[in-house]
Amino acid sequence: MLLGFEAPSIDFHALAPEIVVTATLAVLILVDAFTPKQAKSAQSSIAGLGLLLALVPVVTLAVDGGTRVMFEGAFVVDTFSLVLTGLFLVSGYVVILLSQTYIAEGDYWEGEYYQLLLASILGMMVMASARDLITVFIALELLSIPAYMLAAWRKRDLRSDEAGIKYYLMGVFASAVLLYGMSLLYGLTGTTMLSEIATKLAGEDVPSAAVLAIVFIVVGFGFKVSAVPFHTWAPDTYEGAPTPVTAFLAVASKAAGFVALMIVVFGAFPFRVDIVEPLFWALAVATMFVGNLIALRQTNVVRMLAYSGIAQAGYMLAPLAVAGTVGDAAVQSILIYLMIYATMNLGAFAVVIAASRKTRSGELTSFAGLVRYAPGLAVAMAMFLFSLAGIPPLGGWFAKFGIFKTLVEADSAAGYSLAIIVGVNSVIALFYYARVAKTMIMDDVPDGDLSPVQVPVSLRAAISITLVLTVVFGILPQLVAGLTDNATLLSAVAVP
Amino acid sequence: MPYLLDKVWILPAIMAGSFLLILFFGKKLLARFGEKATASIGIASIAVCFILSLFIAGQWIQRVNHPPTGADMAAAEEACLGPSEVAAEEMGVEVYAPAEHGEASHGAETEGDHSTEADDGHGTSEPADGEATTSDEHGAAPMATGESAAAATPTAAAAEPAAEEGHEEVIPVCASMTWFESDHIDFEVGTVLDGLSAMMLFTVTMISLLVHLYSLEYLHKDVRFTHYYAFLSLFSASMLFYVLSSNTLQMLVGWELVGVCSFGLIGHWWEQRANTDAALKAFLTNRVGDTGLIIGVVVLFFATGAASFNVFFQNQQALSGELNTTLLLIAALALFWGVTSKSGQFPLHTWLPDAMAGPTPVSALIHAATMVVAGVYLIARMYGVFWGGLEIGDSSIHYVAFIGGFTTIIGGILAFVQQDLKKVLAYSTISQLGYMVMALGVGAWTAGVFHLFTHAFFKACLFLGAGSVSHACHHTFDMREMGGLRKYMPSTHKTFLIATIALAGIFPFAGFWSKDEILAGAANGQGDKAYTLMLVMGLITAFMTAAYMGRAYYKTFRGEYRGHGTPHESPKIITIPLWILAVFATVIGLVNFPGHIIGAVDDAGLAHRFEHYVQPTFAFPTDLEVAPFMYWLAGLSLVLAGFGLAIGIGYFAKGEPLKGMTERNPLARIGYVFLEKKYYLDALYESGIRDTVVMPLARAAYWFNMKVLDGIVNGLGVAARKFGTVLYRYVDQGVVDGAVNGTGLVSEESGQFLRRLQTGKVQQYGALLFGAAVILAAIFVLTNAINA
Amino acid sequence: MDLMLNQFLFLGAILFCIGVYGVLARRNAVMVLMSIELILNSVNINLVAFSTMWGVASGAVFALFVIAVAAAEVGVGLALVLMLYRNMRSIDVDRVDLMKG
Amino acid sequence: MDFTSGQFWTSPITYMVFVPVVGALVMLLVPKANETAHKVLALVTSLVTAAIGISILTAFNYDSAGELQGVVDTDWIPFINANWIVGVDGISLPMIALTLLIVPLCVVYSWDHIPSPGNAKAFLILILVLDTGMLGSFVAQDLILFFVFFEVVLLPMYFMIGVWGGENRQYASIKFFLYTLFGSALMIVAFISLYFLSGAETFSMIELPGLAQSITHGWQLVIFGGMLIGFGIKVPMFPVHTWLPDAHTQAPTVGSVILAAVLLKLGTYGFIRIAIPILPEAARSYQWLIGLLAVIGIIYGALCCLAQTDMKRLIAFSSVAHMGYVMLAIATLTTFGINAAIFGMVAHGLITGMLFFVAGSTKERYHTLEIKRLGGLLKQAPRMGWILGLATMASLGLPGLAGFWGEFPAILSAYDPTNADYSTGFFGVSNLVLFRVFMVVAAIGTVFAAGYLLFLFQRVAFGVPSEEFEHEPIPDVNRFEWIAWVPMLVLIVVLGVYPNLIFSVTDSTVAPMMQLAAGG
Repeated sequence: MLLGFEAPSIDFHALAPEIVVTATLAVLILVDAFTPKQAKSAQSSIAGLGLLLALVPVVTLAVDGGTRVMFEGAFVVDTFSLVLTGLFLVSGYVVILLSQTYIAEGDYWEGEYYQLLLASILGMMVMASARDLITVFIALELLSIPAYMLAAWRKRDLRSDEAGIKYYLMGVFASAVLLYGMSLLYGLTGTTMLSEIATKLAGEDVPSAAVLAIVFIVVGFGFKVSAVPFHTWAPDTYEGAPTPVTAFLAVASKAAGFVALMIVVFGAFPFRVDIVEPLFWALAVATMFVGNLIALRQTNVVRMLAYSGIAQAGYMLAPLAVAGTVGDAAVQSILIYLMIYATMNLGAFAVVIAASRKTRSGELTSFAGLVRYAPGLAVAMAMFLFSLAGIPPLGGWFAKFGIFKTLVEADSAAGYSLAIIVGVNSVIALFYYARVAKTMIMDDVPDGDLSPVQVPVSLRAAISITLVLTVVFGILPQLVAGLTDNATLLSAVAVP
Repeated sequence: MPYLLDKVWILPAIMAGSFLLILFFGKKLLARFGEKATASIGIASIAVCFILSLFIAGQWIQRVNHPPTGADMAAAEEACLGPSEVAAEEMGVEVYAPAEHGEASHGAETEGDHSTEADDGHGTSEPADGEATTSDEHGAAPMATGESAAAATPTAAAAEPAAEEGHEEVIPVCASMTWFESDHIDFEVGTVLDGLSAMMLFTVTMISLLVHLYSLEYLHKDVRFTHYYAFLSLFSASMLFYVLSSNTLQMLVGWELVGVCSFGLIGHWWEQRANTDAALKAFLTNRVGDTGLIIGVVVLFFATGAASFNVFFQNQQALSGELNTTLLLIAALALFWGVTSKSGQFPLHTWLPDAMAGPTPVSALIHAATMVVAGVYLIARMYGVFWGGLEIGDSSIHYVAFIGGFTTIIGGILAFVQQDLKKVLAYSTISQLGYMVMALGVGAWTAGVFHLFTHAFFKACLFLGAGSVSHACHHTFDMREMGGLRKYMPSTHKTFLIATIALAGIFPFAGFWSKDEILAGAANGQGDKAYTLMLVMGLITAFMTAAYMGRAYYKTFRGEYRGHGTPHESPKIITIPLWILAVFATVIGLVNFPGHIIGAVDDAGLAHRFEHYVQPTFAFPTDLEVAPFMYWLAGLSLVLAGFGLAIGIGYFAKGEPLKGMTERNPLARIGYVFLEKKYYLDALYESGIRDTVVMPLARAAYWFNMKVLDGIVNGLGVAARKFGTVLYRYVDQGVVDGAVNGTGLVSEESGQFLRRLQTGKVQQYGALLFGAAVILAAIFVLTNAINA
Repeated sequence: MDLMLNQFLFLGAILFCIGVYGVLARRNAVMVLMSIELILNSVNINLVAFSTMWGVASGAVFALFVIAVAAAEVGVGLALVLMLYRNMRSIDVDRVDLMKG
Repeated sequence: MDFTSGQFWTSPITYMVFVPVVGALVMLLVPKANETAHKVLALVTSLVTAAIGISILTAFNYDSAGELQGVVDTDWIPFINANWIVGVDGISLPMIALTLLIVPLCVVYSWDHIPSPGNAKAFLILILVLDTGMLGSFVAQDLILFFVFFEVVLLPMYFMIGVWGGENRQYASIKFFLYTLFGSALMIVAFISLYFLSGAETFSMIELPGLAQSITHGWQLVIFGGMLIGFGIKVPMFPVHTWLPDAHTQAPTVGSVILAAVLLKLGTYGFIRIAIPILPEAARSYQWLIGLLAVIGIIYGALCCLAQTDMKRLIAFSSVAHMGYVMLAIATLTTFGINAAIFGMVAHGLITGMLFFVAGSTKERYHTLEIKRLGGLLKQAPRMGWILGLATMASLGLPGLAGFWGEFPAILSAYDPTNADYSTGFFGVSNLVLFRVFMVVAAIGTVFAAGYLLFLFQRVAFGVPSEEFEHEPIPDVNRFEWIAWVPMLVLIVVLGVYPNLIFSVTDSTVAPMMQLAAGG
């Protein structure tokens, strides 16, 4: 085996999205090399176009249906991965829309920015299909390393530096812990294929080292999804990073983290729910409470959104705590949540970016009375926030509903207790979401300056897309839910 | 079939129409054509009602004389008992079906009766002395024919002895329609026309008509003339609705509606706080009583087992003896609690004197003649329930009779210490209402209702007279600013005097007859038990009534004028109603002329007409005894009344030439004789009774009334408000709300605490991450090891 | 052989602990980066040891990937430290606490 | 919604529910400055909605009011088996009619009463969105559909209170929001539990009553408990009522009216429509507790009313007491009681709505609602004074006006609850004894009601105006107020005189439903 080389059969259709994005990346680098510094505006367009183009094979693959397995099962294209690939591509596109003016006006490095963004998205796409420890690790690093740089993008701003440094240090430290866990896992099972690991870990007893490995791996990805107590980097990074990057980290990067969690939990530990479930129960509860409670005290909108994102991650962790009982239903509910969460959270960041063009600050007080001079922005923001709070008929309700449904479906103490805790936290969360809406709509403008906000077209487009989707998802949740109908991670696992 | 009796709903409808007309067009009419135009709507309506009620009364008399038989009777009975059986069957409740069984037995019974009645001519009731024989004679036939039916069905048994007493069972005329349905039970709204309601129709419409006319002058140029007439119409409509009610729910509706009219009219001059306070007090006190009524109605609804509010059905069931007696007692007492407030019984009477804050014609109509007797009417209407619940027929004292008697005394005593003429009359009304309640309590149904009837006329006359006086004396009712009005207001004086004598119960005025029947009823009691205590109370009151009325009369009309300005007689529009009422106060007592006195009249069918036409025969206690006329009692009460009147007048005449007082008035002369003969009693009364017994007692009672009872009522109000404040401030805003706000606070604070974890130092973040990982790993490794 | 494996694993664990200590305790950013390298190398030792134990190449391949990625990571890390130094004239990570709470 | 379903597009219910939103969308396109256009558009929209609604009500077959009529059942979220099931029966009909009536009246009233800080466009759009939410809740026959519509009303009301409310509006609005959201969270968990535990994986309110009986008693209790709190907050029941006084007091007039008239009914409607038919067994176990909380609410609300110095706050607390009667009636679990409860809901909606209208207009004229500063309303604006009088009388349950038919039958039904011999958790006292005590307490509650309402009327309407307002010109009821109020006043009287208008409709639905619930 070691000597004879057998070329792996490559399904180019299955790899088409990744190939398109890689090609776009190459084009970007080429174009960047040959355009003067003042004419980088084509970069964003090319990047955006590339992402949209990558959606085409995603759609054709989805229409085609079926599961495509490559590299001896290390890379799988199925409903699960397609839904997520689509999500990453669309989120990436919206992030590009958000970034366009921000980056162009900020005199930053436009060319490199989009290249790194695309690289990170590529990492995420790979993550969605990875079913093997090495692939997962590579995908993780591919999506993380560009993100460290993006976080520190405003390199003359100390806050941005701080954001980058903290993110980086915590990120690599967590990766290291994760890797250590992976190495133990490998040592115990002798394979990097998740499905094989799963089989090996099945059975009555499991060595302590395996427990350690499982915990370390969960911790490593827990960092990525900013689960408490591995969340500490998130508020600081979110606040300091350029807002479009923050949006990207809060949505796409977090989604990637969840993808990784789901892949390892369902792919590698489906028979070790005795460890995984209580672990996630504890993480989910801590994440919800800490995120929400600290968010209550925030005065900076971006920082508040960061903590809100932590809390939202807590909701998404909850189904994993009943993964053993409900199986793929947990995957589906998390996928639904991720899609709706991406929509509304990107929308919220878009409004913050738009409004900050005038206020030049993320402080809540500076948004007071927004409705007087930018009613559209204020109403849109209110809708995003209340969607995040889970108020029907805005999309967020169905996301939360899916969580509730999964938890109740488990019909276990863990499930019901989490359902109640999610309910309580929804109420706490409403408090700060509503406070932002209140400040923007019910308070007076601080300096009485009623001049309107100039919202560039790209931002308008981003807000419109996310707003429409938020409302439509709320009224017709089937549009989202239907996508996940066949999403499964368990079918690949052979019951020993 | 009588063409008007089943369409009596027209009466309240007319008045309701009148109310709406005045409400919507009154102001405009007044502006364009003057007050008379507005008032004429109300006057015309009530006049039509009055005429109709005369016709109705006539038709009822005819019906009693020629009652329907056979199928007609069965149909009428079915109409009156309502749809309860159907509902009962559906509900699965076991009830005896009165209609079916009743029909069979009635059929037999009426035939038998009819033949006997034919001999008697008009089928009149035998007076008391013939009772024994008639019942014997009549008893045999139905017992023979309908024994099995009677034995099987209590209803039939209940209906039976009615015939025994010589009364043919005359089924009231009932009409109804569905009001609403719930749980597939039809709740009906309907009218009942029998002697009782016909009598009430007559009384209400007549006094209302007179008050309408009287008010034309009394309320002349009043700021709220339209409002006043609108309320009068609404009140008349409600009162008529109430007396025609065929079920207790409907009665509850009418009961509250008259209450709200009373509220509106007491508060007629609502600029003054005192008036609105009085209005509120009236309404709230009545509401307290209403809880009893509500509970009573509810309990009865279920206690009778067939989910029906129908009064006849409930009476019938109550009399059947098959109901749970405890429930029945609770129902009766609860209903009586309602009566207590509405009809000013102790201890809920305190609102009535305050209610005098309203315009005087209103006091006459509502707070003397009609609304306040609604409670008495309720007892009379639901007599089966009270009879069965309180076991009136087999008792010598019970709550209702006692409260009636007690009220009559405390009301009477309080009347002595009033300086306000209307308040004297108000306390007198309380006292008289107590009389009526007592009468019904001792089983003297006819006597009580008859007193209600006569009282309406002379008390209305007194109130309207007082109004006339105040009209003359610059709108004061303070007797200290009156005196000597006899000279200035001859008509008012005469009518007031007649009414006073009638109220005092002097032969042959109306009050004498009705009062006497009550006393006789108490003396006779039911079965072999007499209501002795009630008799004593009644006699005391007879004396007191005369005395305080004498006092009031004297202070108002005799002596020297003590007010300012020159009083003048009121115009005809005021005096004519007074005279009409005075005439009635004089003669109306004769409608229940006891056959005893002149045996010859009896056969002509003139004796006991009131009893004959008014006392029900359907769903009514059959073993109710009607007391015979007692000469000794009549004499005694007459002596007491005369004595009282003489003392009342004589005491205040002290220092004046006694002749002057007794000049023109024959009745006063009798009092004068009494006074002259036992003049030493005056001193005794003054120093011995009045100052040492009556006045302290009265003061004490008044103090008790104002401080304790009123205090309790007011105090309860204040306490409720205080408690509400405390509850609101500390519990609602403090604890209940605080818990919520507290939770919020805790959240915020814990958020604040958790924020400290976020130090900003990346290595501490790392430590947290790794520390947590190690701890988690340790926990799971250990549990895993333990499990393994 | 088993004995040998344990020794490798022990070495890996010790390196890991030293690395963690360095990451958490050193104030100098460059030292922190180096500590992270220590951890990654402990992982590599583990992987290679296990790979040998199981007799499959995947562990070694994994280690190669880790080495490559570690290089990239350090590259980015040094760039960030350099940037920090430019703005703050210091590479003391403890002073990077502008944002907190 | 399955858009390809012909059923969906041809059903008038679809149009009734969505026309207000379409109207609101059209209004979004009209510039803010053109206020008249907005008012006309809003009025037309609400009237068109009402017209469609009336066509539904007239097409309704009253002879078989017990059946669900005009049913549409198409896919909505197949993923969770939630369907677009709508229909109208005797229980929802009065509620729909009430909504259809109140909304246009509120729009008319808003014609010259747009509260500070103005912006007719936003205000009216919110009213229309509320309209959709309310109507949708009343036609929904699927738990999830109901839930979504139930929540749709939340945001507009939040903003209505928060933007156009009184001084303390922000506290009140967030409190309203938090409470309701908490209730919804429990409610949705309960719904999902039903979905799974019934074993049928359906949210259909039509099917669940038959299916949920297989759930174990313990779980039934838990699920019902969730709904109890969820719906109880909305009712509001003691002790989760504290959001209501604040919300009512601070809300703009129209907000208060809609809140009192329709929104509170969503809670009681939930009990009648969902909690009791689906889980009758659990309902019987909770019966005594609901009854107990209801009578506590009656007395407690009344006592709190007595402590009030603000007119609007007093009326707000009176809602707690009045809804106590409704809950008491529901707690009896008899056909009688449920009928009474529905009547009580409608009556309370009309009467308290009316009271809030008058309070709003009073505030507009006097710029205060401090009871001790008011007085002599009858002198300065006699018509308004008498309208207040009528409304207070109706509110205190005067027979002949609508309020009585909510109150008295409730008391009546409490005498004879179902499951009379059940030994309750209240010291093992039997239901029968307990409810008879409740009945007496409720009857005593009517005294308190009279007490505070008459106190209010006396201080506000009677007497002479205080010095500060003596020379102020206080205009009487104006044109728009007349148009808005007359229909409500007429209905208060008409329903009071002829209650069968509602009872006949509800009875035929409630009776079989309760029979089914009793029969298991």
